[in-house]
Amino acid sequence: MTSDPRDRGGRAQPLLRVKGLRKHFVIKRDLLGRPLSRVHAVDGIDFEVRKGETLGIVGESGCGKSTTARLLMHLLQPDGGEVIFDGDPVGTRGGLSLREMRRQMQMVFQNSYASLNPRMTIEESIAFGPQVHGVGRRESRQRARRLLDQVGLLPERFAQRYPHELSGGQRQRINIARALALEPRLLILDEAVSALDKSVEAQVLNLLGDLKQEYGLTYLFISHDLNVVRYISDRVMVMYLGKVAEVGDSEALYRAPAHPYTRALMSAMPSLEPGRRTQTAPLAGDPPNPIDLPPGCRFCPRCPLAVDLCRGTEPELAVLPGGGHLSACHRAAEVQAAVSNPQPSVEESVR
Amino acid sequence: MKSDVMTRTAVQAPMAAPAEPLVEIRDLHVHFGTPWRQVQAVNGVDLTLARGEVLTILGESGSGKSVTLRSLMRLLPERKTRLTGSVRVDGQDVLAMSRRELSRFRGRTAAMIFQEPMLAFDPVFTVGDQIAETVCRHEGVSRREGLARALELFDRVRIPSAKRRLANYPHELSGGMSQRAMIALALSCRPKLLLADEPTTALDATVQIQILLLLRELQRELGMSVIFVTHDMGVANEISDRIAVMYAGRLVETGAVDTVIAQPRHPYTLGLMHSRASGELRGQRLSAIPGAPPDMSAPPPGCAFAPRCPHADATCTQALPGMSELGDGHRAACWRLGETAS
Amino acid sequence: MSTYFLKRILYVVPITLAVSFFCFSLVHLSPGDPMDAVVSADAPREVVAMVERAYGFDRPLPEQFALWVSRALQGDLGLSAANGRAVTTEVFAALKNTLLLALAASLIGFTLGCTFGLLAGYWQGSLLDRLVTGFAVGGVSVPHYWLGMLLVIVFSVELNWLPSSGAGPGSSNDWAFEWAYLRHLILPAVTLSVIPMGVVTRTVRAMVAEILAHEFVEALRAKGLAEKRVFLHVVKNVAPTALAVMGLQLGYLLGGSILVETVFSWPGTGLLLNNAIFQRDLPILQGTILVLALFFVLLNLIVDLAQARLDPRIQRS
Amino acid sequence: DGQVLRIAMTASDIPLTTGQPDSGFEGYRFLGYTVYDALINWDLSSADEVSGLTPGLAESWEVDEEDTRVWTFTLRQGVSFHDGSEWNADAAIWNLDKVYDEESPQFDARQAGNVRGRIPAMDQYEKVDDHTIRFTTREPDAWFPYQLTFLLFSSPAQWEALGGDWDAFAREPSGTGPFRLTRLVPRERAVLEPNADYWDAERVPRIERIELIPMPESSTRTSALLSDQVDWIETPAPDAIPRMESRGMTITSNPYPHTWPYQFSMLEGSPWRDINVRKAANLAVDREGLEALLGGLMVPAAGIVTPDHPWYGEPEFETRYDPEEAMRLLEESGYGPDNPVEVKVLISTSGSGQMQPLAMNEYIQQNLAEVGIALDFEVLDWESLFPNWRRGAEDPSSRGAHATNITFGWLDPFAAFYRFMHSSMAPPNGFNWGYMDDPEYDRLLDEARVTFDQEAQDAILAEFHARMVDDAAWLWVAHDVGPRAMQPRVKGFVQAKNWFQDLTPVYIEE
Amino acid sequence: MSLTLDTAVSPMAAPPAEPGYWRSVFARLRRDPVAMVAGLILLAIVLMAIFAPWLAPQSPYSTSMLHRLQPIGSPGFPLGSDELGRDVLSRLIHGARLSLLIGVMPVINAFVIGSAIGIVAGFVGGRTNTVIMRVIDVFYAFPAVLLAIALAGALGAGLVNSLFSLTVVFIPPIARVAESVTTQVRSVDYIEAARASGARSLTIIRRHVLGNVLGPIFVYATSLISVSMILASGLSFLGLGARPPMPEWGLMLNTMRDAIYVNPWVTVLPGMMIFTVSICFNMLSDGLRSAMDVKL
Ligand SMILES: Nc1ncnc2c1ncn2[C@@H]1O[C@H](COP(=O)(O)OP(=O)(O)OP(=O)(O)O)[C@@H](O)[C@H]1O
Ligand SMILES: Nc1ncnc2c1ncn2[C@@H]1O[C@H](COP(=O)(O)OP(=O)(O)OP(=O)(O)O)[C@@H](O)[C@H]1O
Ligand SMILES: [Mg+2]
Ligand SMILES: [Mg+2]
Repeated sequence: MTSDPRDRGGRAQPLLRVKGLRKHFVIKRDLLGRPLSRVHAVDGIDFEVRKGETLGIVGESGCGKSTTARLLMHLLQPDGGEVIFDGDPVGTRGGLSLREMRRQMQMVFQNSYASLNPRMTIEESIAFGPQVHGVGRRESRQRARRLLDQVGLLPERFAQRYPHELSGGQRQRINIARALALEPRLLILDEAVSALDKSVEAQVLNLLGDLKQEYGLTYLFISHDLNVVRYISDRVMVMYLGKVAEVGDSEALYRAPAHPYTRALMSAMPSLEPGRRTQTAPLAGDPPNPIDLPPGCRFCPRCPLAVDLCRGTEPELAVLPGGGHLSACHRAAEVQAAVSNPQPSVEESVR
Repeated sequence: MKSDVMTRTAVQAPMAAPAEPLVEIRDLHVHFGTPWRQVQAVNGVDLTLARGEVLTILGESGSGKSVTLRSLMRLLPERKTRLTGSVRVDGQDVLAMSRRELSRFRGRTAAMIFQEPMLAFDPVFTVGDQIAETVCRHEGVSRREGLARALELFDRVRIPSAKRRLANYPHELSGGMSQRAMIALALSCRPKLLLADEPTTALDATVQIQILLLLRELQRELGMSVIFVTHDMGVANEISDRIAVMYAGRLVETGAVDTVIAQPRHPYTLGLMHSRASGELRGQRLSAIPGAPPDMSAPPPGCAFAPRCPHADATCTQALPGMSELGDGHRAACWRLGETAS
Repeated sequence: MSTYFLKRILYVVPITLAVSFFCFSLVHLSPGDPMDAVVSADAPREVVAMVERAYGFDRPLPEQFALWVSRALQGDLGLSAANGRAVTTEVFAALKNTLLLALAASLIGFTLGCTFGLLAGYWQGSLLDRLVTGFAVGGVSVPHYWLGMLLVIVFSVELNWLPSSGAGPGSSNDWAFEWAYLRHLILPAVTLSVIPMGVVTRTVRAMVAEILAHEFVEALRAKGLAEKRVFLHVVKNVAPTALAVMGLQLGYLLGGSILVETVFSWPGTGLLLNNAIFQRDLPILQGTILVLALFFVLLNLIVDLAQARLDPRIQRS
Repeated sequence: DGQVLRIAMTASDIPLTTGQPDSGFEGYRFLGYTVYDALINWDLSSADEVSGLTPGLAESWEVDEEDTRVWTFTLRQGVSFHDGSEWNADAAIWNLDKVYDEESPQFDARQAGNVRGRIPAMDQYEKVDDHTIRFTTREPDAWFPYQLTFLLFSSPAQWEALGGDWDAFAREPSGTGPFRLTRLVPRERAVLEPNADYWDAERVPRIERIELIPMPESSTRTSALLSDQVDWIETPAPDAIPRMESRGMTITSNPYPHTWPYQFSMLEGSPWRDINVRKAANLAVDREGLEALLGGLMVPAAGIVTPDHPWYGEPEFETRYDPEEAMRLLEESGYGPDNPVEVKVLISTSGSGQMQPLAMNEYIQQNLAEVGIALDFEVLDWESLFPNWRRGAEDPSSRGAHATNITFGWLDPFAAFYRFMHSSMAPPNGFNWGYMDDPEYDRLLDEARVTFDQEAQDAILAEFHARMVDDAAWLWVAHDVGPRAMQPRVKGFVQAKNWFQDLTPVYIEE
Repeated sequence: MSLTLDTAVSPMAAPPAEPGYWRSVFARLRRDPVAMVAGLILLAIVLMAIFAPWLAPQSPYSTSMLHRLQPIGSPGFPLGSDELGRDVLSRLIHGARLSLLIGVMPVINAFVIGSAIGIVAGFVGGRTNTVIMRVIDVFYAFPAVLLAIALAGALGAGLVNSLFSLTVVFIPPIARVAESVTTQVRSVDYIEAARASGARSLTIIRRHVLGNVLGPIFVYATSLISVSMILASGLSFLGLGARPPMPEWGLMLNTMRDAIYVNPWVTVLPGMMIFTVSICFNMLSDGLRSAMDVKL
């Protein structure tokens, strides 16, 4: 792995730093067009992505994962907050221009089909980005073919095909190739493997691993599959209702979750051990709507450990002792301690 | 918990092997003819299901799981579907049923839960009405009684403030809630067989587990047989007694859930087990199954998995392997079973 | 009442204003002198000037507009240039007849259209479907004024069964549901019904086909419902859209009957408009278009509200 | 009810019913002279003789010999309006105020607009006593009586009773005519019933009811007649006449004061300035052939008026079909096969009273081409052609045409000759479209206008007309015959040689 | 990076390469017999219009008073003659030019203008969209026929006015469809992906939006041609479009109305032509729609 000439602050400087990022969608207006209710899709989140790492983001549906990704790409205009890319603020005067930022940060979408223009050949789709940034036609096509090769598709056979002529796994490779065509440093993968079959998912995960090594990429990996996130990520961030619930080193976080929500999420994974079955559900009810948020901790209505403090005061994301592990829970320590014991919710099967 | 007796029946069912299985599928073939192409979705499936047993059909997308399931109720579009073989449920020949018999059978003997509960409800009727209507249909009761039953069922599937929810339209329910309602609907006439087509795939992890637990509990209570379709091994492990693995329209391996998960024998099942990403494998390459499943409009002549199989040889690409008994009801269809024994 | 309803109703206000403005300016787009209609071309100039004063055509345009709008608000749309009668009376007398014709045509068109559409959609791909589809395409493709002529040739000229013009033996003021009057209504109504028949058939058929492809239909069958009951579900799903289409069609019939009314001399707004155009009777032209457009706006409103009522998804979300 | 006569008019609406009808002469025909009377009426009783004037609401009139601008009219006594009020000089003056006095409460711009243009001579009017009124004209004008036929009298009492509202009056009008209007549905129907107390007992209607229905489309009228929705239609489509006849319908026709000509431009550069060309054109048209083409529904024209008319005179030039003579005349003027006369004519596609303009013009085009006159048509719509009439040949809207083809009706010398032929009538004053300027014409017309003796006046007009025909002043083509078609059971109708017709003798035979 | 085993592609995985999208649509269209027949008839009529002077046995203007109103099958007048003795066959053939022109042109104009408006509104979204679409809504307050007649009536008779009126009539519906299709396409991931690659709006519209949006708008527009044909001829029928003596089907229908009692079946012919063209356009449009609708 060579060191990237675009690297500015060295390894110590996070590649991406997000501060107080916020997006509220107005979903209902009154007769005069004033907002009546809003979805607090992303409600002030802070995190950073270090150079060369893979940061996993997990959370239930609607917790704001995709919104976060789209805000980072500036596909949505944030309502507040700062995005700093390798030391440069993005989109502000004197900072990194959107265009330049987009060269360095790219995204792969969940729906492999919808994210390819059905009227463009694979080659054209991949070459489009470089062309936009001024690379000549011929050269961008060559680059496209090289990338096709790199994602494991024979250029001769695939370059001239249309998206509908490919399988889901193949299309997702094309999407990855397209994202790589601009030689980004950070790749956001928004549920990039969720729609794939397990057997194909493994192929793509391997590919991602290879590419990361080859190009020294940094990944922001969004998924709701805890197993996959655990497999691929160095660090994991758990989101709940537009907020960060917990961030930490992947292993540490899985071993000793410090937020009751993370814990619940983990015990909700179906057991894969033969003969062991989950006996009680860790959480009741559906994930709530991020529209009318309760005061205090937004998890407390579903939280088994909630106390009055939780209902009254919203917990801050705080570093836990030991460093590197942050949790937004008043009772983080207790939670961590509780998990050290064997999981109570899984028991020997009756069989 | 209703009674221990029920629980025990369910648990003992697969071993006791009563005289007649509830479901018996023999050599089922399903072909679709569209103007553009011919799809051979299911190619000779044999399957038995004992009363009170929970079977999971596991397989990749397009392997024919849903089609097999729908064949059990003859729900496939009549005009373009060719169904051959035999399907017997509760002693009745499903493929030979008249329209009348079929509609008595559906919903009463066998009921179904769908993957996208939101889409499986008629958007312009309240959920209560849709349940009541089924009860009315099969039990000839009035709408009032039907609604009363619906209320009972809503309580049973633990929908909070059930009475109010009955008057809701489907789009007003959340994903988990509507799947519960769907289950209530399926159970409304106490079916003997419950068919569930990936009922939890669209749901969040925390909700999925609730639904799985609910299904498990209800199955035990009512002593139903369940056929459950999924591609998630974990879900299969949570719910089923037995697993049947499907690949390209055929069953490739079946057996008790523990056996298949612990000692899979078919190379495809093996591949699936080993390609799963998990924390332990962090930093290592996954041993993924190469390639993609075959195109069902032109399936290969021999073993459909041969092109992706690390053990495949000439035989595999030429002839179709039959099911071999591996003991204890564990069976697999492969020429090279010798190589896959651990 | 939900905000949706309120919003939808309030939205009518700006539309109405815009429509009136359009109507007024439309008329002043037109070349030629509104006076042409009032005095004959051989009239001496002092007579022209005298009549011009009497009609107010001599005032500046903005003043005319202000006057027109303020009077229109009081239900006074001015006087016909051709015959000096109040435009409002003229238009509403004609509107009554047009409504009668449009309703009769809708009755025929919608009944057939819904029946055909439901049958064809339900048995998609069958022979019946192909027949009905062909018929419906014919319905939307036929120049109805020509069809009217054709019907006149067959039923009036050749067979002499039905009258070819007019509203009935007395006048439309005496209109009654008696054979003597109904006879006059048959040909124009049938002619006019062909288009809504075609449109409704096609829409309903497409809707039914679409609904049938929904998963919930499979779910209904999986519940063991009788086909009759499944059909009922389909109908209820189709209803909101079908209703909207029919409402719009009724509006189109009201505004679009001019050709048919001309062919059959049916004393409705179409004929009124046609005469107004050729006599360059601008006040009538203005008034008729305004009233028809406002009627259409109102109809749209009713349709939208009804649709919202019928479709729980609109109203409650 | 058998005695109902349903008439399909060509108007698109019921003509104004307040007294001074619109919709041209058809308006006067059906809602003028039926419900109302003028001081002087048309005598419509004969089918053979040219219709003349007859006393109406005035018993007699005379012109002051000293000052020929002053006319004294003695009003008929014992006449009452339909509402029972009395006809007298006050009523007459009230009606004159209605159209001439913009300050009077009963002034009605619409009626004024319809009638004032028709009485150009009128200057002042006054009541002499209860049964006498006096008019003063602007200039001496012997044709004043003709003009007064257009001034109809409505009931002041009825207007008062209806709150002084002409709209209300239109729905319940009251005149002195042989019919009373009993029902009006605008645009659809007007119902007339007999006025049993009509002052002229001979003209008390025989029919019980007349329903007037506007039907502007000729095919609609035809089918309405054939399907027995109406008993009588005005101007049936000529092509459909055989079909009607085969179904037993009665077709009536009679030439009437209506002429279908080419009116020539006499401006510099117009070939028509050459009398040989004018004569050649008149000799080239095969009028009999045209008559056949129109199914007999025209009579050949040899001048503005028909040869049986007292104003026809004795021209030397015979307007006949003689292509050889035409060619000879043209040759004389230096034209020939290689050098045809090229003229441009304004024609319309249709229009009130225009008969079948396209067919007829094309026929004429062929005829004239045969002798060496090449016609080029400028086809306008009626709405453009008609206003052009008053603008004249010089106006840009004439597009440099050398002739215009507008038919017209004539009832009096002013309408027949003066407005076209007198040099003072050049645009924009009158309809001398082609700027005809012949001192002799002017002299004769001026003289006729002040000759108050009818026979002497007719003689001058005859001289004028003969001179004009000798001059081949225009291209005379046809006179219309005003075809009407009716059910065989309609009896008693006498089609006068006039625009107006008397409906009183008509009845239905059961 | 080397190709590892797991990324190798099974030979079966990819279907054989197919030609471009439009070619595949056309291929499907060709397999639709109804649409093909309709297309062929239209082609024939278009050719007839183009080669009218060579095909027509007589001049459409030459009148012959001796041969007025001949019935169908008369010698020299295979389809009869009209009230001025003009050959109806020749007029029908020549009429195809004008009738097709006034029927198709407004839709083409409206397609260009309406698509531009709709695509801009849809792509830009927000307030611009609201303003544009509200203005369009005003036009929606008029039934199409009424709007066409009102405009043509107010402007006065004539071809240009009728073309203009119909164009105005068809712009709002096309703009609406364009707007809704664009709005849909705009939120599809591949547009987001294009934006994410830093492309400017114009580039995105040109490379990504147009190709995906014009197809549906085009299909919609073809379905309007049939309406336009009927309306345009209807205006002529009312006397608001083509002027005599032009050969135009609607106008012929009008002028021959008087002959309905003489030879009814000749008067029916021009309407037959309008009907044929209109129904063919409809069927072609239906065929095109289903050919494009097939899930890829
Ligand atoms: N354009 C939008 N307008 C209104 N609400 C939106 C919009 N986009 C997203 N939302 C809402 O914002 C919340 C967060 O959405 P987001 O897509 O980020 O969730 P997610 O975590 O990606 O969920 P999933 O797992 O379902 O993809 C959701 O409640 C969603 O309904
Ligand atoms: N109605 C149908 N018409 C034509 N082909 C069909 C139809 N239904 C299913 N198929 C085809 O049959 C094959 C098997 O489909 P099936 O739905 O059983 O797959 P599955 O295993 O349920 O997949 P998934 O996990 O994606 O639901 C697929 O190739 C599918 O395209
Ligand atoms: Mg998401
Ligand atoms: Mg499936």
